Amino acid sequence: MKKIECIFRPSKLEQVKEALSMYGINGMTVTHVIGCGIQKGKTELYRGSEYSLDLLPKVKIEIIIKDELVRQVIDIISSAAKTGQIGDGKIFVYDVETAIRIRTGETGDDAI
Amino acid sequence: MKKIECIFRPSKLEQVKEALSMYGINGMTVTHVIGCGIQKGKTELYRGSEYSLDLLPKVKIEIIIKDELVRQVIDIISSAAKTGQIGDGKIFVYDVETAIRIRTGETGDDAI
Amino acid sequence: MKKIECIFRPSKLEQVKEALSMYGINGMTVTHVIGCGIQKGKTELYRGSEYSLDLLPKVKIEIIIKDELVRQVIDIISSAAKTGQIGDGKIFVYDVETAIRIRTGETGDDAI
Amino acid sequence: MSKKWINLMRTGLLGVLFWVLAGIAVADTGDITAGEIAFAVDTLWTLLAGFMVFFMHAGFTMVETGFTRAKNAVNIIMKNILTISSGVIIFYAIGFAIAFGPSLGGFIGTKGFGLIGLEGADFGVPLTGFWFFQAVFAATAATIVSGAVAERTKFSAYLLFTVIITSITYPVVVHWVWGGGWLSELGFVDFAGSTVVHSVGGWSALVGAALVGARIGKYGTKGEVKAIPGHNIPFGALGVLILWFGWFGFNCGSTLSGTDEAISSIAATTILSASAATVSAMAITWLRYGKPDISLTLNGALGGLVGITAGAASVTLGGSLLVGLFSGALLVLAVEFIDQKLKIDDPVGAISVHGVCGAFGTLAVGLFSSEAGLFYGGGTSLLAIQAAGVFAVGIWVILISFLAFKLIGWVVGLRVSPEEEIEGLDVGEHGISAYGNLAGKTGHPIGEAIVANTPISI
Amino acid sequence: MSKKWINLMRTGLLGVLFWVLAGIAVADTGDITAGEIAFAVDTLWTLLAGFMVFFMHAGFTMVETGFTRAKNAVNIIMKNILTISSGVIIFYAIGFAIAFGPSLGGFIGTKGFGLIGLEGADFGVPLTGFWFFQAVFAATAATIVSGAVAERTKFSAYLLFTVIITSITYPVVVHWVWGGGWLSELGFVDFAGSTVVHSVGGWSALVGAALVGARIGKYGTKGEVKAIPGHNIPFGALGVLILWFGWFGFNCGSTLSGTDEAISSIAATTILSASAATVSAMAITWLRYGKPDISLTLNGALGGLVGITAGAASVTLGGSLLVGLFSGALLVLAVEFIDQKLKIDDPVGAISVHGVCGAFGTLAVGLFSSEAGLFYGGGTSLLAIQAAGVFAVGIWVILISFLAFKLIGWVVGLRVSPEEEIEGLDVGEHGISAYGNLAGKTGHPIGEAIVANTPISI
Amino acid sequence: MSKKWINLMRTGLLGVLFWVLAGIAVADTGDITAGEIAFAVDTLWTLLAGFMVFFMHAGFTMVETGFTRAKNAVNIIMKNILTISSGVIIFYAIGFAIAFGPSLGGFIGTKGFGLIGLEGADFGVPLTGFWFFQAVFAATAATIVSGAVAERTKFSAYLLFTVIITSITYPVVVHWVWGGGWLSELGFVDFAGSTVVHSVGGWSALVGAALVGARIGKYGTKGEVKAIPGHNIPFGALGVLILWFGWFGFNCGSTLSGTDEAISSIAATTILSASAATVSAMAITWLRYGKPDISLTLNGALGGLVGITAGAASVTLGGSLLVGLFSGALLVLAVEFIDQKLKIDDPVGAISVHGVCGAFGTLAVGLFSSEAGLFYGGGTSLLAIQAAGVFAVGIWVILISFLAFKLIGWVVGLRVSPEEEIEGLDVGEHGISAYGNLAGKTGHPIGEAIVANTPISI
Ligand SMILES: Nc1ncnc2c1ncn2[C@@H]1O[C@H](COP(=O)(O)OP(=O)(O)O)[C@@H](O)[C@H]1O
Ligand SMILES: Nc1ncnc2c1ncn2[C@@H]1O[C@H](COP(=O)(O)OP(=O)(O)O)[C@@H](O)[C@H]1O
Ligand SMILES: Nc1ncnc2c1ncn2[C@@H]1O[C@H](COP(=O)(O)OP(=O)(O)O)[C@@H](O)[C@H]1O
Repeated sequence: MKKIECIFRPSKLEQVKEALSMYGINGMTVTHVIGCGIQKGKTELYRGSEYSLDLLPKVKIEIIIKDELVRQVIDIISSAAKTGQIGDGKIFVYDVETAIRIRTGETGDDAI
Repeated sequence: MKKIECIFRPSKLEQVKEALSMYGINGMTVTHVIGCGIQKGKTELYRGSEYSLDLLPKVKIEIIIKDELVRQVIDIISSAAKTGQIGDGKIFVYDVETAIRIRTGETGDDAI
Repeated sequence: MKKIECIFRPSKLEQVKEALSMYGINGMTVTHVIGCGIQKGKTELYRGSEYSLDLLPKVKIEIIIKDELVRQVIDIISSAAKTGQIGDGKIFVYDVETAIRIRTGETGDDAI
Repeated sequence: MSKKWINLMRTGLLGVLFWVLAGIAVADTGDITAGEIAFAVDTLWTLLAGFMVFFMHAGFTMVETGFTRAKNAVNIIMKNILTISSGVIIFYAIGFAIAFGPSLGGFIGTKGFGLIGLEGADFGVPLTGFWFFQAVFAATAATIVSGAVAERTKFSAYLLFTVIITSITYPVVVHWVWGGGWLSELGFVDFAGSTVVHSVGGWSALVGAALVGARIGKYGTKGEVKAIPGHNIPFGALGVLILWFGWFGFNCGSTLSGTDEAISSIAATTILSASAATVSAMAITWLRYGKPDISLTLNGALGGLVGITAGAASVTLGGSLLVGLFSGALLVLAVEFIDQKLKIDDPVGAISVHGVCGAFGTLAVGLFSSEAGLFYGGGTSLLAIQAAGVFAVGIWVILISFLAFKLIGWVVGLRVSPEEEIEGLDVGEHGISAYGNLAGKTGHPIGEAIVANTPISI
Repeated sequence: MSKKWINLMRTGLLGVLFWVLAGIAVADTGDITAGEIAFAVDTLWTLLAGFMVFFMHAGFTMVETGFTRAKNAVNIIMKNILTISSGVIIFYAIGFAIAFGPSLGGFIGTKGFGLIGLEGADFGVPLTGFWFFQAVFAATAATIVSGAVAERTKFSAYLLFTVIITSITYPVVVHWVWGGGWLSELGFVDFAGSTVVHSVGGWSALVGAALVGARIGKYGTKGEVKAIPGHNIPFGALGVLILWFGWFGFNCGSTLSGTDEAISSIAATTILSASAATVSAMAITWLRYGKPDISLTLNGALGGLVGITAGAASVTLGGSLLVGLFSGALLVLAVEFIDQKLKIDDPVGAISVHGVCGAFGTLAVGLFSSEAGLFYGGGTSLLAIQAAGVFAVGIWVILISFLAFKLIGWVVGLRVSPEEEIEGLDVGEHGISAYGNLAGKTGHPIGEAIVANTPISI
Repeated sequence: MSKKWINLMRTGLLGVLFWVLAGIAVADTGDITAGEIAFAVDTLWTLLAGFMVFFMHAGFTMVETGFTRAKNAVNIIMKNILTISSGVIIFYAIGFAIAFGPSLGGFIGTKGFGLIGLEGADFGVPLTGFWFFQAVFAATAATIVSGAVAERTKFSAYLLFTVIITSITYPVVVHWVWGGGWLSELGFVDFAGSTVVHSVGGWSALVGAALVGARIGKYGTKGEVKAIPGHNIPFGALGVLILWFGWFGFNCGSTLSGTDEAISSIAATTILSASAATVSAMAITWLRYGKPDISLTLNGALGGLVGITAGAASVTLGGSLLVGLFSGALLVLAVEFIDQKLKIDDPVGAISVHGVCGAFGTLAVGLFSSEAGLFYGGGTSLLAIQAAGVFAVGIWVILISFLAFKLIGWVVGLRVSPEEEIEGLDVGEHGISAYGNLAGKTGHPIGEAIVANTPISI
């Protein structure tokens, strides 16, 4: 089992979700985050004083899936979330040791 | 060291926290998330137009613990968070390479 | 590649960010979380009834970096986030299997 | 003011008057008599005060919204909006006749449904103006209940209760006290409605909150009392200040006459009592709980306003300070008692503010009335009458409310399902959340930076 | 009131008068005549009503803020604040002359720019007071547009449009109807402005919303209609209640005379229509959508207020209930039609509330007028005149607005860039977010517990 | 109005009058004389204006809450609520006597504590009504300070300062200018209080903000100026619109007479100045900072209101536009100067709005007064008097405030601990957060969908 963690633009969430759902993936957990990277934000003025808006809103989605689906899911998300502009975001992959479905107690691949 | 990541109903947070605390586990980090899975949300109308409420509020708690406690903690959380209805959520387990306590600089099991 | 996950006081975010940026690290993802640990919160009264404020606001930052930078980044964050009081927080390190930059499709170390 | 003018108005030529008419209008108003102007001034005063009382509904809405949870905000707003709108209609169709129609033995009015058949009556101001003022009062009594039963009561059940309180419960009490009924004959004094309006609302709220039951999670299995803080204290504070503002209309307008010399002193007693109650509630919570509690301080201001309402025209300025001090203190103790001893769950403190302070304020007239109060050498006779009135109204309201809630519970049910209560009444009853970044809403494909909810502000 | 007194006032000695003067002042006011008092009462009434109408701008601001998204809140507020401020100045410099100056053939006023040269005119109240009342009305018509074009229109483009509507579009219509122009000659009845104010705003909003185009994401590629819920329903509700409160000034004040006997009944018809419309919009959404919809119920209240505005002084109480019932129902259908059939994106429902209900209300006078309405045996002649007025005003407004928006679009552009629209106009146009915990703001090194945004409330 | 009527009222029979009394009441009012009505109208006007001024406290509360951070919202609300409540009581007990009691050498009043012993005085309206109006003014001066010292000042320290400003600082200035004191003798003109109310508040705020020191994080170690944006701009905007609305009462009511012919033009100058200042502040921030800044535009509106307050009754409409334009521009520059050059941390801009624009407005009378202003050929004599008044009041206020803050600092301390400041004063001073989903609150076991804070809105 792997965890695919993707950070991308909030405006793309709906598209990503739809693309995944068409591929049969419905389980996911979404968090609102802020981030910076190459995309640097900007400086604005409030009452004449500068402040920097350098952490920009992103969404993070986490999907735990079977190992064999990883490649495909990455591709789906990549193409759905892409605009080609700086700030599109990243996908990270982690290993998951086990999973448990609270409702049934199922574990492993059955739980997801 | 392992990280136990559990996603479950916000209404169960208090119970889970209490159950863990009775078992002596006090350290945890909590995030508000939204998620979907088998539980699909619903469609509502706003000014006569449909919209879907398909990402439902959940909480995510993250607990880093020593390897030997994993089984037990999973059981505690499972039973405290369970309602038996679809949408109860999941528990995922990951490996943690190391931990550092910022205040003291302690590392490893001492840090948690 | 490693993920460095640090949970610390919101009041230290700016300092941590600056310290990292001076070291040349700009990419990070930030989440607002609440947590408890040794620091226990307190009990307050609302309309004469007690309630406990036991989950305290923290920030979590996640940085994915090359293996060789881990030690240094941990040191930077530790010293920037430290107050010496209980509640300073933790740093956890995880292994990352791979990373993809959505905009370009680059993978691995190039993606971060 | 000549008929011609009015006709011009009516055909829409407001303020026209022009070059051709230049110089005529001033002469025009010269015809008017002092008596006609006094009548006009009384009418304007009554209406302006009525507008301010109407605005109190914005205050109630904000207080009840702010003091409850975000997941029920839409529902509480809908209840408030429907209270004022349906309440006014019902008071037009039914309530007014029962309150102010020709009396049947001093107990109930019998004519004037739809304001028809009251041509002979004289209310000092035009019938429609008098009705307007009374209608916004009626809706006030009704809306008090919504806060006490908030966060768990069915929308339909609440609407039905509004029909009953504005058509029967409240109008009957009005008839007794202000409609020439038996309590007014007795000499019962309730100048602007500590009992007539506020206690009627407060006791109905008490019955409602008791019968609907506590919110899930309010009381623990071992009887522990849990705090369920409101989600937006600034809304609550704004609501209280709006209510306080509107209360000047409520009390000062109850002269129904702009030429009444008492108006100034009514304004002064009103602000002094409210101020004293705010300070005393603040001080008492500071003493008792270690820190000054904002929600009880805000409630305290309202308690002081309710407390002075009965006696606004009959107590001295010094008396109003005392009424306020006691009201504020009483409010805090009443909230504690109802919440912790009676275990009746009243999210916004409506029972204490309107019921308890209303009863106290009515009795206080018997103590502090500068003409007949006990402390001013007037003996206990007025006090006894006041107590009788408080008691009689309490019995009536509790009885009718009990029957009403039982009946409604039987017909449509009082309470939403536990699932809906946990999820929130907003989505359950109205399909929408109060704060647009709906839980997982994905109605449209465009993302947006919800800066309002960005987690870190540093 | 003697000249001496006024001079004292002017030198700042307000309320001094003291020991030395004791006893003089009352005698002083004894000199005043009934005619002078009536004039003073008319003036006060007009001003107080004007203050309430001014306050409606707080209502518009809150409704439009609450019904749109958080990322555009600063922008919509700026638009509203600048509408009232620049609108008043322009109506002083230009608009008033065009509305109320000596008429050129019943079509346009020609004198009184900067209120100069109107010395001979008589408006029943002092010129400055009359202007004040009319100026806040003018700003009302203008501000209606901001809601319909919200969340995508450039700030500069909107400001330019405000200049046009308050200097030309609106004043000309006022001239026709209230300034002695051709429609008033015809006998067209629009008591307080269902057409003059609200339809002028509503049709301008229609043209604006159509020409600016829908918000990104409002309509899918296959024409699906997406919901974009507002971000703060309590703000919307507060705004509606403030508007309702202010509307009593709007309608009752349109007598421009405090001694007009119709005022009471205007207050009564206003509240009854609004109430009926609230109930009917609530009921219809419940029937059609399965749950009572709050945003349409709130819009319904406004629809009922707009609907009764034309006929407030000429319909009976019963008539006002019917006008309200129809307005509320019509509002819901109009919102559906404009959103789903015309696919014109109006985030707050301004076109339906002000345009459609305004036209309906104006026609309703021809039906329900107790003097000349069709249902009261008055035949169709008034109805025909009303229809003519609605039509003529509609044509004029749509024409001018079309030209104005086209011109503005050509000069500065109507719409912000798609990137800015997605990111939000607040940061793009004003460099700031409405809710201080700015996205990633790191302007200062001190952290804070943003309890407002703590994710878990349990 | 006969005595009988009033007694009926007092026994609570409001609006009863019924069938039996039918026809009597109208005849009743026929007895009244024009002089009595004028007195009643003056009284009503003063009270209504006072109600509107009271409502300004809701405006102050919302502005100060919106322009500061969420973690301090409860605290700033408590300060505002306690200012109005305790301020009114203190002005009753002490302040009024000092302001309006028989003068000791033109410097201070000496009688009338608790309003006792003023029977012989005549204020043109009833004593209680006059007091009411003055009391809400006093609280206004006091509440200005709370914004400037927000987010770091101890609740107890602030309360003590409120006692001082409403019992000494402000009443003495009132005595000088409106109480027949030496400045009024000189011919100093401050119609509604640019100096008496606003500068008194503004200079106290200056001293307070300077002595309390800047918020942690406001100025960097190298003196950099950091922005600390407010947490809820819509609250701020609503507050400004409420203040603007209330200001019509503030200025127009300062005639203390409803029959004063100047009222219309006061309303007009007030709205024009505020509008011009809004536009000019908006334009200047656009020019200087590249984008129109909302918080300074909102401050600008207030600056224009403060600026016109002194001369509302003595400048022309054109003059009021100029006063507004300058006030708005000055406001922006003053905020910059105080923040960036003086490094005095004033979160809401109170010093600039009330102190600087108040002083400017007072001087502007010397320039723009249509009777004696420099620009109207009146020479410099009035201007010199105005300058003297501004100066004298400034010295007095700064002196007393300095002593007061020093004393309070010594007794209870001015500032909360740095830890509490970082965590927020809400939890520290009041044990509760403004937004109910408290940080980690786990007071009850039931979860809820905090849709208000759901992170993704898409
Ligand atoms: N090293 C990193 N660790 C964690 N998150 C990162 C890292 N680099 C970037 N991110 C996240 O990805 C987002 C987009 O990255 P950025 O470098 O700005 O653009 P791009 O992905 O197009 O190169 C950032 O806002 C941040 O949330
Ligand atoms: N594959 C997954 N990856 C990550 N999170 C998931 C996954 N599946 C479910 N979740 C999370 O668990 C929650 C509950 O899952 P769901 O399938 O609806 O019910 P159940 O756990 O009872 O089967 C979801 O809302 C989501 O947050
Ligand atoms: N075992 C744990 N797992 C996950 N998060 C933890 C754990 N222990 C502590 N934390 C996080 O670190 C924060 C600070 O920890 P705490 O024990 O209170 O202080 P300190 O780090 O100074 O020892 C907590 O609020 C929580 O968010």
